[in-house]
Amino acid sequence: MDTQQEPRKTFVVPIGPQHPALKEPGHFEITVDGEIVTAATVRLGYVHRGIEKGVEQQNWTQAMYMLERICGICSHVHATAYALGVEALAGVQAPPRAQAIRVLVAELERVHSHLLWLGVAAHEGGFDTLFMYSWRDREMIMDVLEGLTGNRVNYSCNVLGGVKFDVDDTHADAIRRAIDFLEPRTHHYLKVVTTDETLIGRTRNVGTMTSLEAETLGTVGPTARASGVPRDIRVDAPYAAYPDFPVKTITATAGDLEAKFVVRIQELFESYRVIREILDKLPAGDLAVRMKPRIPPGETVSRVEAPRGELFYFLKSAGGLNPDRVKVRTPSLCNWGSVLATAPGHKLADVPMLIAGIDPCFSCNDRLVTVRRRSTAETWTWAKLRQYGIEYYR
Amino acid sequence: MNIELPPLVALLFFPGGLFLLSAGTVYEWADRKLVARFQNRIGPRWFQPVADVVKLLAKEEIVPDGVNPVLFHGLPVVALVGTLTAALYVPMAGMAPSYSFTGDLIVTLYLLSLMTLSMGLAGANTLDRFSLIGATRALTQLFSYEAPFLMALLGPAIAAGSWQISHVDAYAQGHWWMVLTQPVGFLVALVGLMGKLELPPFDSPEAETEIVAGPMTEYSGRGWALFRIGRDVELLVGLTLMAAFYLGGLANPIEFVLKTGGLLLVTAALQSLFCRLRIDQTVGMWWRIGILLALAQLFLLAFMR
Amino acid sequence: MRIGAMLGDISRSLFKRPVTERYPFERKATPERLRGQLTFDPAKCTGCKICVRDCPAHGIEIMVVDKVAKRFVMRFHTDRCTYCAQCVVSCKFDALGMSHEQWELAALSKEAFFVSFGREEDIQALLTQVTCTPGVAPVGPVAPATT
Amino acid sequence: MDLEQTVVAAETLLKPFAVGAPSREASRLDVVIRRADLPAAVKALVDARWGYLAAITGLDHPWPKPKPGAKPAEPPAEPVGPVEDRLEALYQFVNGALVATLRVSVTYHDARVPSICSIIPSATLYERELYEMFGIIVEGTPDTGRLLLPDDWPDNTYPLRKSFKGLNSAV
Repeated sequence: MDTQQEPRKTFVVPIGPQHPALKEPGHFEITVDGEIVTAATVRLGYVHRGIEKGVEQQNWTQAMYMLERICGICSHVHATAYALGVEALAGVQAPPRAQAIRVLVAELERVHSHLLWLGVAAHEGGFDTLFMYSWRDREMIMDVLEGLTGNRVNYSCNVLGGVKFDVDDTHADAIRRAIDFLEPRTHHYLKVVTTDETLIGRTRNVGTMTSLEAETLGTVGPTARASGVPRDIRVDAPYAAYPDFPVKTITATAGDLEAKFVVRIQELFESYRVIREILDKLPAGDLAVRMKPRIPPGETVSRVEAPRGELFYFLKSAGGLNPDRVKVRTPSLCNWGSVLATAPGHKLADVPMLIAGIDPCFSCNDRLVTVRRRSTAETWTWAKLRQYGIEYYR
Repeated sequence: MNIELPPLVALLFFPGGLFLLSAGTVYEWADRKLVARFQNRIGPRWFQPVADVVKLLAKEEIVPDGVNPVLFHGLPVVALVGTLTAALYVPMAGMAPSYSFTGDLIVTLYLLSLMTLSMGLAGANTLDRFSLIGATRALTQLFSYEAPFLMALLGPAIAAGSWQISHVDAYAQGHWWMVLTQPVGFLVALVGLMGKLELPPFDSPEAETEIVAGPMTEYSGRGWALFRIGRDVELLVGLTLMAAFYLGGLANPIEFVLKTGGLLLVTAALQSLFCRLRIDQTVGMWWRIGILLALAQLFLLAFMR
Repeated sequence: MRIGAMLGDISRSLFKRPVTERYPFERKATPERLRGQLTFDPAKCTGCKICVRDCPAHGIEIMVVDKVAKRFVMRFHTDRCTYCAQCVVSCKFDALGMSHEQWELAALSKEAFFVSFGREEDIQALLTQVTCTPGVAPVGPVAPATT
Repeated sequence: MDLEQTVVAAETLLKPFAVGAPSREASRLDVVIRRADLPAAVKALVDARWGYLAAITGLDHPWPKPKPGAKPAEPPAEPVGPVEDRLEALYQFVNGALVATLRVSVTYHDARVPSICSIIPSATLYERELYEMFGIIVEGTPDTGRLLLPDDWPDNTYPLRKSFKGLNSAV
């Protein structure tokens, strides 16, 4: 209606903070001309919880659990990045078995995260059947992780200096069974996303990013790799047990949404291979070394490859019981630029898929200070709330 | 089968009013259940659609600012009345239509379009951006599938030599199933029906991941409930029409249940097989493929006669 | 390029049992390592309070009834706990554990989230002590909070 | 390119701007630079296609509380290097296994750094975060709207500074 009266006025479609396309709150303003997107902006911070400030008030052990809760999907990589950083500051090395178990859980987590993404991306395109099937199969990994670690999401597998639990034969068998089931399924999904006519209609040549663009926009992880930029911390700067269990970088050249599907699904095969290799060649030894509660002063950078890309931790210790500064730069933050840059020119219908294409994690972006406003902090009783409703509509 | 019913009974109970509403919800449940089973889920229990409607009817209806209240309240009623009226001219439940006259096929098709038209207007009536985009898409889609759908249904009518639904039904009962003699028309009509009902993959007018609920975004409570029932009844009427024309007519209730059920199974499978089409893809598909197929079929029939 | 690449999946599913779990009508067996309700063995506790220090959620309190006789009561806040099991790892005396049987911890009232562990008489002792001291929160479900 | 070559490449590129000798750890290279040199140093890295900007980290080095009885020390005049009573911005570039950090120090009363968005457009998100959390004004960044903090967040309140102890006390 606005457009009829004032044809020059822009028509902005707000996506978020609450929107069915977003499983977490974020806010996009998509300016459209009919169905064509002409501009896009982003506003973050709706799930800002003050974690970076919060950990400054926690001791080194407690901080790890707070950081683990930055993200519900890639929780383990956060704890691993932090634990590796703190161990580097303290000059301690976790035993090889612990490092292998960290990598094992990280790869299982990558499998669960990529299958989750496959479902979400399919759902954004309105392909609910693929969504249901990939999530059904993802349940296998969730069960395995639950049996192995005790929790389905925040595994809390790390302690400072090692890991909490061992992988014994029953767990190894359970993991192998799950992988054996998932491998043919993954081949099937790869076939679906590369052959299904309707899905290809929504993904091929959509959101294409050349490798030069991907490099200048500073993208990381599968988003960069789909454009042929081989950025993978597991290969570039192997950490934990990755020097012993090397992975191959998967890249594609097309740079469109289909390439992102293909890269992520092919990474699953690489993960399956690494998981099997670790189970076969798990080094013997202790699970953890003891750490002192005080960490010597210093600064360190800890980088880990999360399912979404490079996770960057900067840790600073002042020699006390608490961290002095923890800076977390999550992969999603790097990749936003690519969505905003590629969206103009596409149809509005493509936008949810473009957003989903980078596998965004809003909670990861948003960290930092609880807002307590005394004036509004008031508990309403049910009766009062009801009365308010009656008054309001009178 | 042919039973004479007093007009009031026909209107309020069978095959009108009460029967349509309850049968419509049953068909909605069957559709949801089948899609769920195709996706390896359990799906809703049998009373879920009824429970949804009851809940919606009991809810407060919020009238947003900036709408024309008469249109806002009136359009759901128009949509529902349109579909309910359409049901009177089709062989509902295998019975002869309650009312029948020459050319009632055209009237029925227009009454069925009233639903989409009301939804488009309802969306355009609000100031909501999602509704506006949804309304544009709904009407765009209406103009694209309507012509091929109409032509596809004309095929059996031409074969029967009558534009009266009861005559076509009677002709279909006495001849080969027209799904075999006119397979192209059947395909176009089936896909057209899915487009009419905005079922996946033609659900871009209400694509939830882009525009929330499309034209229905601002509706809550009664209005939304009426639109939902209207859509259920439209599903029922559409399936009945398809079964009567293409699946050898509807002679009795058992045939009705089996044939419409079979059609529902096919539409449910099609719903779960595809990725949602963008509106430009939908329109492109209809004008490039759908209408050509329907036209070819029509010309072939005209020559054969 | 083909249309309907998932036809095989959906036609097989029609004749298969749905995978949806019918919780709460059917419960799957929980894995042994599942982290549920915290358990406490008062006989092993030495009152070092390392668990309290390391708990990221401030979910544990250790109350000393009698330090010499090693009588301790642990108060556990089910709602604050993040189920990370750091306390179990931190405890050098195996006094803490996590149950894999008690995991359905949702409740309709806050009182249920406040559990005291320890010898019966110690909890009672703490109770009488607490009721004598105004302004101190009472102890768990044995004495529901009044606020 | 192996690690040593990367280090040498980075050192050569950053040499003209470095204040003092760069400090080196296993996979890190820290170069202290002057504020005015920042765009030039970043441009040198970008033109040579040396890695990518991984993060901009803010640091707050408050002046330590004087011991009771002792006289508070005078802060040094030249704002260079990771000294106390300073805000510091760390521009972290990553190439393979190496993290090269450009360290820029600013004082509290003159907390501003030049924007590098004309060289790396995607840096705007990091720069806005730096401003919101530490109050380091980034001169010339294209968008200064709120990115992470709520719209009703009070002005001149920077949550990651050490002096921030919660909203009620800070206002």
